[in-house]
Amino acid sequence: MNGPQDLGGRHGFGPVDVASGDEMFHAAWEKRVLGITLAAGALGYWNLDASRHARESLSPAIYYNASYYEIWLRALERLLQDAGEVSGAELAAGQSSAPGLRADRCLKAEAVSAVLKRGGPTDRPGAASAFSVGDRVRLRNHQPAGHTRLPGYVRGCTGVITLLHGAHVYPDSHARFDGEQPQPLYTVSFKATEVFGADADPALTLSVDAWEPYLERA
Amino acid sequence: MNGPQDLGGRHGFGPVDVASGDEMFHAAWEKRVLGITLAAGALGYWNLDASRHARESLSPAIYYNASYYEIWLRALERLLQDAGEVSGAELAAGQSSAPGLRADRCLKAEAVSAVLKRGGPTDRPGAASAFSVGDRVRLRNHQPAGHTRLPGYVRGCTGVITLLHGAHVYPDSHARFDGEQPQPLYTVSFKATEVFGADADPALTLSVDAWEPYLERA
Amino acid sequence: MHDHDHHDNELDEMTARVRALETILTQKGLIDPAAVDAIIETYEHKVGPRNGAMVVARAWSDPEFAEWLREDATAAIASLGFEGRQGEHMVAVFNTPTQHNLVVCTLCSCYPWPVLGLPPTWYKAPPYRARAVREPRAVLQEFGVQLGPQTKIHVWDSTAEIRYLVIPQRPANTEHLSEAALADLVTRDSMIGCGLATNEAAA
Amino acid sequence: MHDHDHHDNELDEMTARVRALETILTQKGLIDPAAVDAIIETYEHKVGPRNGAMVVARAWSDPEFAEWLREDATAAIASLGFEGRQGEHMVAVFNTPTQHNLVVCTLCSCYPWPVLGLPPTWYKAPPYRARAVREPRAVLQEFGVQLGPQTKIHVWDSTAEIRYLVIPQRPANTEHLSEAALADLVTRDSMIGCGLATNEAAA
Repeated sequence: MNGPQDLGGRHGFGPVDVASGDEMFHAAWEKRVLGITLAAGALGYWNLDASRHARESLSPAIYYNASYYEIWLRALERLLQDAGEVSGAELAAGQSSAPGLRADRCLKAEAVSAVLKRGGPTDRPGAASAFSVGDRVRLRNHQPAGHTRLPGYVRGCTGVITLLHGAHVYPDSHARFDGEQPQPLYTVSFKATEVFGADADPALTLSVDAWEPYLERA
Repeated sequence: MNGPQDLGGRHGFGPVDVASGDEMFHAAWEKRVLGITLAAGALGYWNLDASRHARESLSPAIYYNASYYEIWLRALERLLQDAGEVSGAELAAGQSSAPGLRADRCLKAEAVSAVLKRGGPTDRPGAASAFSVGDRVRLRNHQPAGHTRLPGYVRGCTGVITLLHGAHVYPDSHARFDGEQPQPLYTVSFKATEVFGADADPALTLSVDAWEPYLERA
Repeated sequence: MHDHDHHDNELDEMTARVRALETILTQKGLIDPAAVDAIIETYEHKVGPRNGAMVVARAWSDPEFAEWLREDATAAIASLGFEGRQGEHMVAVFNTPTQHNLVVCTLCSCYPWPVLGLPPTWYKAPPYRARAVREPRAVLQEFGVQLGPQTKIHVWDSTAEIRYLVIPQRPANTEHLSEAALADLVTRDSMIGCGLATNEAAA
Repeated sequence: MHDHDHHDNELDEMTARVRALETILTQKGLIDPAAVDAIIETYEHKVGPRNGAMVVARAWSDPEFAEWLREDATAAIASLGFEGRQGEHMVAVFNTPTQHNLVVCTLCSCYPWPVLGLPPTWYKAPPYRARAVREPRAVLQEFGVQLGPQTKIHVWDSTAEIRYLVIPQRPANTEHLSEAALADLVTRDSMIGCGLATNEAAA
């Protein structure tokens, strides 16, 4: 979606807050959001792509005023409500009024280390890659209202395949719970002048990772 | 600029507030902002393009949380400070601490009617139009950090010239106080499928008004 | 009026902030509060969509005027006394049974003030500006307007100083109506393209 | 830590809101607060850029390891014990005297957790995400890094589950240093590409 998350190349956000240095959290509650979000993921109601879509679906007015963990929190509240595990009334009251449905899947402290170490690989058996390193491709004018990982700033741009990654879970379908539908994944490199116009830095190149449905031969 | 004002085709803003009907103002202070903004324009410190640039230069976090007249107010405060007519200290105190520099240009009540009736035409003598009705043109990948009236959603798209308007003040230069530099102005029409991709409404066309420097022959 | 997401104390803050600026500028002699009043009075009570409705009714009644409107809308509209700020360069676009027109300003709030007055709040807010160009049929449905899928739509994004006025189709069975009575059928929304002129429209 | 634009009462609101959610989920048996503690503990104290620095120092010291890192970064890095969430598919990109690399996630906050820990707040905020792809030289200057205009830059936008680790250039006059001492020269920022490894870097 052409949502608030699609930030590449946008103007008007001011300088990078370099002075914040190594800061990872603005406040103690942000740490809890990190932990609760990862723990709740173990319940199995959503996947990484669906959670990203919940975050980018926040209104721009909220998204741009929230710290990153506030975005996570609001999306988590939404996902838990969509799952039927938490009601708006419970959130307002700060108290549970019904037992959990998937308490059997609760992530226990002793399992944390193994779960984090395992992670969630997204490579899958799938179709052979149609493109090869060195092929010229154009990124399609792909603008779904739903989730996509094709950023707006490279749509319509022509680049070169520089890496093949095999087939990976396709976020556009996965985020809407329509299956993993693995698709070949590539790194596609561009000249900045192709992406941002003739005034761009001539010594700059950049790349995105893009699934085959995003691409057409140029 | 790829700023918060560049809204065409963006997702995530929700439904149109149709129920607001004929409402023009959310509150009485918004009426005063309308009047003060138009009156202060008569001081001659800025032009319409510069005032638009002041509005779109507000951070997205502010822009998307403000009503339209709050955007006008914040931009007006900025423009008056840049003009040296008002200081931040005066705004904080709510009291003037120095006389106005251009009080001689103050718009008087008796002049309002004539000033509004005159308006501010932007057509100018200028170069002949290089394109004709029916010509196919592509909108350039023109992404200045400063003001432009080329909306992001049609950049790179190919359309057809449908109207010629003669030469008009060029907003890109005018907004940075670099002169009117009149340029031929056109209406350029597109199929929605060219602009928004194959999934777009096949019975939809749209147009933007675009100055010649935004265009190249397709 | 309603206050959207603004709490009352925010409105009070804004009222104070605007009052501060007006006070400062008045003290400096840079604005005349009576001029501010006159501007507000102009657009609250004198200039509004009734002007545009008179243009449309004249176009429906007078083929020669309609032709003039097509050829030089600025002059034709000025002949009725409507001209000036935010209407310096007018273009009239005519709906037909197969072609509907809709006007938006995706980049700010451009709107033909001399014929329609000030834009309504929804016209300036992000949802309309974002969606009108991409999914006008869905937007029209929110306005209660259902166009057949075969009706073509053209959306005019007002990115320069050209201002667009939609001339809606004349409703059926209005042959007997006077120009003034016809004007009563022309809503503001129908001249933006978010509505249709109908026989049932209130004055 | 600082609170940016958040007032204290907003922070308190957020604290209350998070506590409410954690309470509800705990009451329902859906989360184990001790697991939440363990997750926080992991990324606050156990997993961090020291891991990545060991990878870089090994690559500087051992050409065979460097080659492995180029060919299969996921396996090479896992051989040092760093693997798992947000590092499932690693690619190492090597700076050279003529080519600098910079990593960003314009769409969210993708970052190689097993080697760098959690991203710093600036990495996830709009200014870095918006500007890194368009004007990395200006961004690098804000970080105090001045690259010659002839030094090429490549920016890697992490739009899939591939995670990128920048291998900075080995500083001059470090031939005598042990692998552990070399690791002390490798800052987190140098592995994102917002910094350089230098002889003066503090451990």
